[in-house]
Formats: sequence, structure tokens, C-alpha cells
Amino acid sequence: MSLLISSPHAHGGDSIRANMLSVIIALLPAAGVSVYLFGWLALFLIVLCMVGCMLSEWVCLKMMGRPLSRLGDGSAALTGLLLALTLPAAVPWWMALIGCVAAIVLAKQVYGGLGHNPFNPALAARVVLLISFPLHMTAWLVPMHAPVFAAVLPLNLYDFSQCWNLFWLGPEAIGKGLDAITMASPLGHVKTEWSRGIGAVEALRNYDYSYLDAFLGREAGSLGETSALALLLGGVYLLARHTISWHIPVSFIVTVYVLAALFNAVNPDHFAPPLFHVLAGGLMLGAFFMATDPVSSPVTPRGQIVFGIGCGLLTWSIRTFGGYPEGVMFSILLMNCAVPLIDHYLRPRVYGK
Amino acid sequence: MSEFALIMLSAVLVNNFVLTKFLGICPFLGVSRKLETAVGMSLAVLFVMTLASTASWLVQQFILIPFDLMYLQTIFFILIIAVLVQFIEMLIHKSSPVLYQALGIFLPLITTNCAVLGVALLNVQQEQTFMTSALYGFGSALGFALVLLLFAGLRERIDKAPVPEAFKGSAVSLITAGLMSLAFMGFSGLVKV
Amino acid sequence: MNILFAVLLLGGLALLAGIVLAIASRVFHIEGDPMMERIDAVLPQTQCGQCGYPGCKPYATAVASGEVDVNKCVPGGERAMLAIADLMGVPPKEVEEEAAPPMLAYIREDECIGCTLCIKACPVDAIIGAPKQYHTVVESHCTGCTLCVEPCPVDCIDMLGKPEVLEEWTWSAPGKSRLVIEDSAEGETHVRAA
Amino acid sequence: MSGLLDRFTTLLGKGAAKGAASSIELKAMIGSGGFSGGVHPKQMKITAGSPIVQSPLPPRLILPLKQHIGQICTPIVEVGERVLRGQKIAKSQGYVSAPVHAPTSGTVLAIEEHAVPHPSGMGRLCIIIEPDGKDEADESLPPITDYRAEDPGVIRERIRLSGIVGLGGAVFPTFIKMLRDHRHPVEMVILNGIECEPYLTCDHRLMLEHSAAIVRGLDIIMHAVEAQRGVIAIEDNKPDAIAAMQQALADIAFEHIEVRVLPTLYPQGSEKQLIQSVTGRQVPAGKLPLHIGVLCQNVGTTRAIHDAVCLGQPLTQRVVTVSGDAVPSPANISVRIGTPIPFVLAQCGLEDLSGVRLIHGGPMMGERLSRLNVPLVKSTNGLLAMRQEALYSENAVEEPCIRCGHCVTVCPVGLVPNELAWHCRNDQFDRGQEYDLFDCIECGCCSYVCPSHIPLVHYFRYAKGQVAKIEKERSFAELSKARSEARDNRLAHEQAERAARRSKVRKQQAGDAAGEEVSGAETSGDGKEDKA
Repeated sequence: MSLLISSPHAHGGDSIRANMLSVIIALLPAAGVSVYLFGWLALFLIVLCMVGCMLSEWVCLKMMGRPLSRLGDGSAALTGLLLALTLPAAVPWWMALIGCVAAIVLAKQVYGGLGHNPFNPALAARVVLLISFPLHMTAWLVPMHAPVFAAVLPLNLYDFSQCWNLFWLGPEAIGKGLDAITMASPLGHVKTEWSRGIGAVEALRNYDYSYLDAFLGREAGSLGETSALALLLGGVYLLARHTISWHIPVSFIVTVYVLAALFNAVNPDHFAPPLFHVLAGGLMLGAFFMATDPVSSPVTPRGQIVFGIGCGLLTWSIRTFGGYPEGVMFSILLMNCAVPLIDHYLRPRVYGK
Repeated sequence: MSEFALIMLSAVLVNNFVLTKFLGICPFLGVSRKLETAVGMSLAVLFVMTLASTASWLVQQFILIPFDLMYLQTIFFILIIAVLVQFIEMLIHKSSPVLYQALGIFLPLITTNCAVLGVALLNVQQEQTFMTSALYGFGSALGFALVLLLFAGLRERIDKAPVPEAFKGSAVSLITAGLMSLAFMGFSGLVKV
Repeated sequence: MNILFAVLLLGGLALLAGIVLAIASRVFHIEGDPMMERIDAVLPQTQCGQCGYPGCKPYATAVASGEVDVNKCVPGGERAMLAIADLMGVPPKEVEEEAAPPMLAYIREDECIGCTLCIKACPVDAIIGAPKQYHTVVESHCTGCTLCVEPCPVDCIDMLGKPEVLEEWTWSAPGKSRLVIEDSAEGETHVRAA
Repeated sequence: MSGLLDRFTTLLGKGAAKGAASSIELKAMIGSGGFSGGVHPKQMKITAGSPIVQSPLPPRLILPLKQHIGQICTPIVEVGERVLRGQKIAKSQGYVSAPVHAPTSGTVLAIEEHAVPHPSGMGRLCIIIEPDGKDEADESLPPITDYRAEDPGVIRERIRLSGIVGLGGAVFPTFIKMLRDHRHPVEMVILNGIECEPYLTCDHRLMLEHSAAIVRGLDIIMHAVEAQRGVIAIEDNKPDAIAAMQQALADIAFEHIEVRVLPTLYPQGSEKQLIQSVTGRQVPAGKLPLHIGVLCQNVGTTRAIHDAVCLGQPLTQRVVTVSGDAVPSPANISVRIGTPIPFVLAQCGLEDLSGVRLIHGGPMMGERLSRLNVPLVKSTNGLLAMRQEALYSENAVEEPCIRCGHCVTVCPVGLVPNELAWHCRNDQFDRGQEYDLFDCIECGCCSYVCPSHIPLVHYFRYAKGQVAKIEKERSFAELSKARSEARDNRLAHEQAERAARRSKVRKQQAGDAAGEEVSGAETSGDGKEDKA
């Protein structure tokens, strides 16, 4: 066989698989924290989502007659892991499965598979779930080891059989209502208190909020979003491996920080402090792992900075003024819509032009 | 002043005509295949919707209400809008034949576009003043334009993607629009109107 | 009475609108058909008549007025069709006939009787010669339309493929087939479609 | 309306472009080169320590009549004629061209089409010479020993007559680059000793072994273009070459020339990128280096200039790196131009070519040759023989683009290769040109880093070829249209004339009594008219 082959004849050795693998590795600390906090439930959910996504991918590839080897590129497994990490630990298993199918079929394979999806599949699936099942998606399981709530925690998440029942049959199976085992996340708490006319500082005080707990992850939230430390570790790993560039996470986080700091300076009682915004909710997870999803983010450095700033702006606005307590997911999806335009208009300067 | 800003924000993002009110879907799907045509369509809609909402407000206040002809509201509005669209069509034909060709059937179709009639009727319903109705019309058109441009950008990418045969064309476009609509739900509650 | 008034009012408004539009149509009147020119510009100008019109411009006029499909230009192939469809804002339609590879007309001069019929048939004046003299084709002007072949009473015109030369060689798309000349290790030369 | 919008978007683009400058500066600090982007491919300079050896005379020399950019040459010798080494055997035709000289004494065997090193495997006209082994030299070009005393014009003419072209691989006729333009005086001559391609070491060895000739060659160039500053640019992976050049400068006591050490980064050896690394300035689009007062010459070219001027030897041989995993003893060889490549490979111990892929040039920008029996030409700076399985490009499977943006980061020109490749792949060439297709220098950085193994450069080459083809077809269509319109006008004119004549005849008819005869005469007249 002799096809016409163009230079270059050398290659750096990078591959899709290696990229996906390094993101999965970078997510391991966050996944570890989730198991530490939510015990067997976290593990069940992570495994279920990864398997669910890979199965969906396999079915799609089979139906579309595309090479099944594509399953080996690791993108479906990564989507599953990411989706699991954005879900509350108490989410019913079938809901998670619906999320898997939405992520792979609706948000990815419908567009022709890897590389063509305009939206981040995991996030799109999460929004689908949030809109469809708002109650379950905002009920945060009380984590283990959160010092303040340790006494409140009604069940032992390290007990396999108890978790097994809870996971497959729901809280009723262990004789508890959903309300009994869940609580509000700090962001949710602030939002509710606001609606009652209580400022953010006061709200955080009566929540017994602690920056250290938020940094280490000892707070309520979705599986993987709680520990800023673990996510930061993963993010630094990705940056060091050049899997992602600094532009999006830095511009995203800095924008949120600056905006929050500005408004906090104007009215410190009402607006939450900047550090709270940076540590709260899915910002770290979103900034390092969701917004940097190469397929659905801009390719040019300048575009990435604009993208990050847009995400930050929208996140803070939705958190502060919107109907939802958390805006990271919406803001990334909204900016995903703008990626083609950003890419088109913010190209690098061409040499000599 | 802040009232005007809120009206704009509400019309552009929160109560977006296309993604939350689901008005004007026809041009949204029809003219979003290419970015350039989308830009042209956006400009045409901006012009028509702003003028239509002010003109219909004038007709409402000075003809329909004084002469008690509210039952002819739809006919009057359509007449005004049709004239405006015809006028713009001639203008575009003269100034940019390419754009004229690109917009094709969709330009005359703005006449019966529910978004344009919708903005006129919603204005009346919400009992706006002249200024706010103009602003509301402009804002809604801006929201339409924003979404149309974003969508056109996305579609240019999707059109080149190896979409499975069954989903080619409008199917995948509608799914995209649906996902966009989900994303726009993030704006809900942003402005209480 | 009320109804009458309503009708009058509506009619009056409509009349006013009509007048405004009439004036506007005067002001914005356009001369000529720029679309025809634009279509003509993307046609290959072989003047071959395979579209059923006596040349490229007539076809462009017909397309612009919407009386014929956009897919009738055979030598222009898919590219011309897509360009026209794009200009006209209509969905693309497959070109039915496959365009022949680029050809040139050659006159076997020793058989030519100098009848000038081919000269008259050539739409681009690419054949030179005088009555009772050998005619010859100016290669750089020949569009390969084959219109000269039919009129020749002695059948001395051949349509031959254009020879490929190194200077005009271009890269084919990755993975697409292309003729590759290859030397095997044994020193043999193969020409094959890869 | 759309016009206005276009203008707005271009304004937006320009405004945004200004902002980019800062990010490029930032890159320059983080990265190593002065230009943005670039990659660090594996060096593989296994022949860096091998001294240049002289290849023996082959049984046959094949000299293509075009080994440069520009018009092909015409042979000025005949079959059977005896030629001497350095004798001009084909002369330039047109301005952008370079003559061909006989590499040794011998007899012209044939002037015929022969395969040349080109990816297509196609051939072109070549002069084939059978050496007689005497290697007698033609001495029509006397050495110019005191070149500083000569008029720069004389030097340039000598360079033109010697058939010297850029030996870095671009093979652009050197004398054209050296023309003086009084509006743009050359301030700085940069000697390109970068050699950033992996494997290749011929320039490196030249700098070590012929440093004095190279430094003198640079001085000749500077004299010819009347430049005041000379810079020898070498990457920091060749410390011995840096030392050798510095020593040579010290020996000759040239103070107007300096050695500039640059951090290793591919493609720093590309002219425009090198200029940015050395001067910090970019050559404006559509302009030449000359327009910012810079002239770049390759090490090999400079040495050839020295030989042509000081020794009176036209360009008839060059140094080539023969390397690759299939070559038993890789080497740097000085070879006569026209030597068959299998003969050169045999010098390095590679006789059996089965399962071997041949790359003409370096692995990043070189061409894979489908034909093996081709001569070595002026542009051959390297010959890499690779085992088939070792060759990435042969075995890569294209996967979908994941838009990781690595290609954007490494592109030294500032393109968006992934989007550009998309447009090219979908045959949207207008879009491709809008995305600056023709600014691509085909350095291969994008393909090198692509995790999806997309042959981006191949797509760009395909698109460039298609655009050229379309452009050619378009201009041909315009010509045809003009000719067709002229013909229509002429026919209409003739018809009008005929009609006028007919009406005149009719008038006469009305006057005349006998009408039938005249009308008969008219028809025969018509027939004659048609034939004219």
C-alpha cells in the first residue's frame, strides 16, 4: 500500500487516550474525598455512572456502525466520572442512569461523537437532571466527618449493607425520609436566607460556615465538588502535564473573586465574601475540569480567557441574583453556546499581519 | 433608569423570546444555517420588532382605544407589520442583494412571524408606556438576535460534524436548541418581572 | 354605523400604507439583475451547452430567474453547483452527469480539408486557420467543450486528455486515492491507484 | 447593512489582534524562542559527531533542469557532447531561475525525462551524464580573491552564474535575495546555522569543519548587499559549532560579525521565525525580509557562495546527512549533485531497500519519496531511510479532533490549525483563506502535537493545491468568457453589417427593375462572408 503521505513524519506521541487518562487521574483525589465523605454511596455512584456512560457509548457506536475501538479512548469513562462527581450522593440510581444516557446520547453521540459535541456532556446531563428532578438534585446528603454535623448524621455511610440498601431502594428502605438524611449546601443556605431578608454574612454565621472545612471538603455538596484542596491538586497536575492551559481556570476563578470582592466591599453585610464564592459549590470542579473540557471550550488562548471571564461573570450573577443557588453549571453551558463565535472572532494574530 | 435596564435584561435573557417563550422558532431554525445570514436576519428583526412595537403602541393608543376598535387589534397590527416588512424588504433588496437572496423567503415571513406579532400583543397586555414598549420590543429583538447568532455559530459547527443520519438537519438542531434552552433556564429568577 | 367607521378607518390606513410602499418601490428600484452576473462568474465558461442553453450566460440568466435547476452545469461539477445553490439560497442538488476529465481538442492536420466548419463552431475562437488551409487548435484557449467534433466532415478532430505535468501537480486530500508512481526495491516501476 | 457589519467585525478582529501582542510577549518569556509556538521534537542528531566524507563518483549523474524555485532551464549541451566539471550545461530561462552545471567531466548520455525527488513520483527533463573519471575542471570562472575590492554587482553576477540557490531546502535563487533596493537597505545579514530539523547535521558539520570559509562567505554576502552587521545564529544544542564559529571570527578578526546563541526550538530555522528570534521584529505579511532590512542565508549556501567567489567553483556538490533507523552507518557525505540516491545510500551501507521508506529532507518538513531511483538535487539536505513500521505518518490513524488547542499553541504563525483543517477537509476553501491558509509555512508543528493524529499539514497542502487549481480555472474561465463575448460581438456585428448590406441591396432592388439576379448574388456573397 502506498498512499500519498505528507510530512511531518515524526510525532510527539500525544494521544486522546493519554489526555483522557490524565484527566481521570487528576480527578482521583476528588473522587477519594467523595468516598471519604460519602462512603460506599460515592463509590456505587461513581461506578454506576462510569459503567452507564460506557454502556451508552457502546450501544451508540454499535448502532451507528462506528468502530467500537472508540470506546477505548476513555472519553465516555471520563464523562461518567465527571457526571458522578456533580451528583448529590443521595440521588436515586435510576436518576443517575438517566443522566448517563442524557450525557452520552443526547449531548454527545447525537452530534457525531467525541469532538463534535457543543456542550459538555456531563454538565448537559446534570442540567437535564436538575430541571427534571429539582428536589432530588438539591438534597445534599449529610457527609461523614463534617465536624459540625457529625452528631446529626443518622446513618453510617461506611456500612456496606446499609449503603447498598440506601443506594438501590432509597431512604425509605432504611426507614428514613429524604429530609432526615440531607441538608442544605452553604450556597443553598445563603440563597434561602436571602429570600428571608437575611444577609450573607449572617447566613454563614448561622450555618457555622468554616473556610477550612470548605477548603478541605468537609461540607455538604455533590460528590466531587466539596474539597477545593483535592480539586486544586488535580488541576495543578493537569496544568503541569499541559493537558489544560491556565487561561480558563485562572480567568474563571479570578473573575468570580474580583466581582465578589467588589460587591462585598460595597455592602459586606449583604454580599458573600469572595473567598466563600471561590470555595463554594462547583466552582473549582467547574473551572478545572468542566470549563476546560477541550471539545466544548475555545481553542485560542484569548478565546479561553474571554470564555473564563464569561463563565465567572455568569456564575457570580446567577449565584447572587438568580433563582438557582449555584450558577457554575449554567454559566459553563451558556458559554459553551458562545464558543463557536468566540473561536471565530478571537483568533490569534497571524505572523506579520 | 434601572427600570429600563431591568426590562432590557428581562427581555434579552430571562424571558428570551426564542428559548423561554418559544416564539419566532421558524426564522430561528430557518435562517441560522450561516452566520452571515443570521447577522442579516438579526438586524432585520431588530428593526422590524422595535418599529412594530412602537407603531402598534401608537395604533393601540390613538386608534383602537379611542374608537373602541379593540376587536380589530390583530388585523391592525398585522397591517402595520406587513407594511414595515415590505418596506424593509425593498430596502435590503436595494442595499444588499446577497443578503436579500440569503434571507430568501424568511424576510417576507417576518410578517407572519409570531415573535413580531407577539411583541406587539404582549406590549398591549402588559400595558406598557410608549418608551417601555419600544424598549421591550428592542430588547426582545436583541434577545432573539443574541440567540440566533449563538445558534448560527453552533450550527455551523454541527453542520460539519458527522451527525448520525437519523439526526441530520433539523433533528440535531432542535436538540441543540433544547439544550440551549436548558442553559438559559439558569437565568430564571434573575430579574423578577 | 360603527362597523362602517371601522372599515373606513382600516381601509384608509391600508391606503396610506399602500401609497408609502408605492413611493418606496420607486425610490428603491433596482436596475438589472446582479444575481445573473454573480452566477455567470462561477460558471466555467466552457460555453459547451451541456446545460441545454446556448452558453454560460444564458444558463446563468435562466438560473437567476428560477426557471431551471442549479445542477445543470456538467463541467462546473459539484463545486459550481454548490456555489450557485449558495448564491440562490436553494438546497443543493446533485449534478447528474459526471464531468469528463479535462480534455483538449486536437486536429489531425494531414486529414484536415480546411472547411472552417470547426472554426465557426468554436465558442471561444480557439481554432485558427483559413479556408483550404490546415486548421489548428490553440491549446491554451481550448475549453474542451467538444462542440467542434460534430461539425467536422472528415472526423479529424480528437478529444485527448490533458497531460499531467509536475508543475500542475497538487496534493490530494489525505486518504483519498491518487495515482502513485512507485519504485520497488527490485528497481521496477509501478503506477498504481493507491 | 452587511457591509457595515463586516467592517465592524474586522474592526473587532483588529482590536482583538492588538491585544494579542502581549500574550505573544508572555510566551516569549515562558517559551524559549522569540516567536510564539514551536515544538521540541526528539533531536536524533546521531551524525553530529561524524565528519564529512567525500562520496565517490557514481556511474551516472542525473541532473534535473529545474532544481530551484522559478522557471525551468534549457539545456545548452547536446547528447554525446563532452562536458567538464563546473561547465554550464543548462541556462536560465527567465529571471527567477538558476543555471545547472556539470558536476564532473564526462559525456552527455541523454537529455530525457527522469524521475526526480518529488512526492508525486513524476519526472521532468534531466541531463544524464556518464562521468569519465578524470574530473577535469572548466576554468571559465576565475577565483576572486580580493572580493572586498570588487563591485558588489560583480559578486552578485558571480553568484547568479554559479547556480547558487538556498541550500536549506527552499532552493530560491540566491542572487535575487541579494539584489539591492535603495529604499530598503540591508542592515543585517543573518547566517542561519539553526538546523532545527531532527536528524540533520550537515550544517552543523559544515560549521565545524569549514568555519573559515563560512565566515568569509558571510563577509562576501555582507559586501554584496553592503550590510554593516552580520549575525551568526546557532541554537544552543550545538556548543561545538558555536565555539568553532567564534574561533573563526577571532582568527580572521571580523568585528562586524557576532555569534548569537538561541535556545533550541523548532522551527527556528524557518526564515521568518529566525528573523523574529534575532531581531524581535516580524516580517509584515506579503513583504520580504528585505523590507525590514534583513537578509537571511543558510550555512550551506554561504559556503557555496564562498567557493563560487573565492575558488571560482559553481554549485556542483553539497553536504547531505544520510541517517534514519534503516541506515547501518549514518554519515554526513559530500555528494555531487545528480548522484542517484540508491548510490548514496549504498555508501552508508544500505543496499537492500525493501521495506524502507525514504524521506527527502528532515522528518518534520521532508517529503516521502515514492520512487527510489531519483537523483540527489540541490535541495537535498538530508536522506532518511526509515523502516516502514517506524514511520509515524505511515501508521497513524486519524481520529476526531478533540479541539485540545495544542496546534494553536504550537503554531509559529498564529493560525488556528484545527479550524483551518476542518474547512479544508470540507472543501470550504474560501473559509480556509479567511483563516489565513496561505500564511501556513507547513512546518508540521500542528501535526506533530496532535493527539488525534490528524494530518493537518496534508489538509493544508491539499487545500492550497485546490485553491491554486480553482484560481487557475477561474482565470481561464474569465479568458474564455472574454473570448466568447468577443466572438458574440463579432458575429452580431457581422450580422448587422450583412443586414445593412441587405437593406441597401433591397433599396437598389426597389430602384432596379430586375430583382431576381441580384438576390442570387447576395446569397453567394453571404457564403463567402461566413468563411472569412
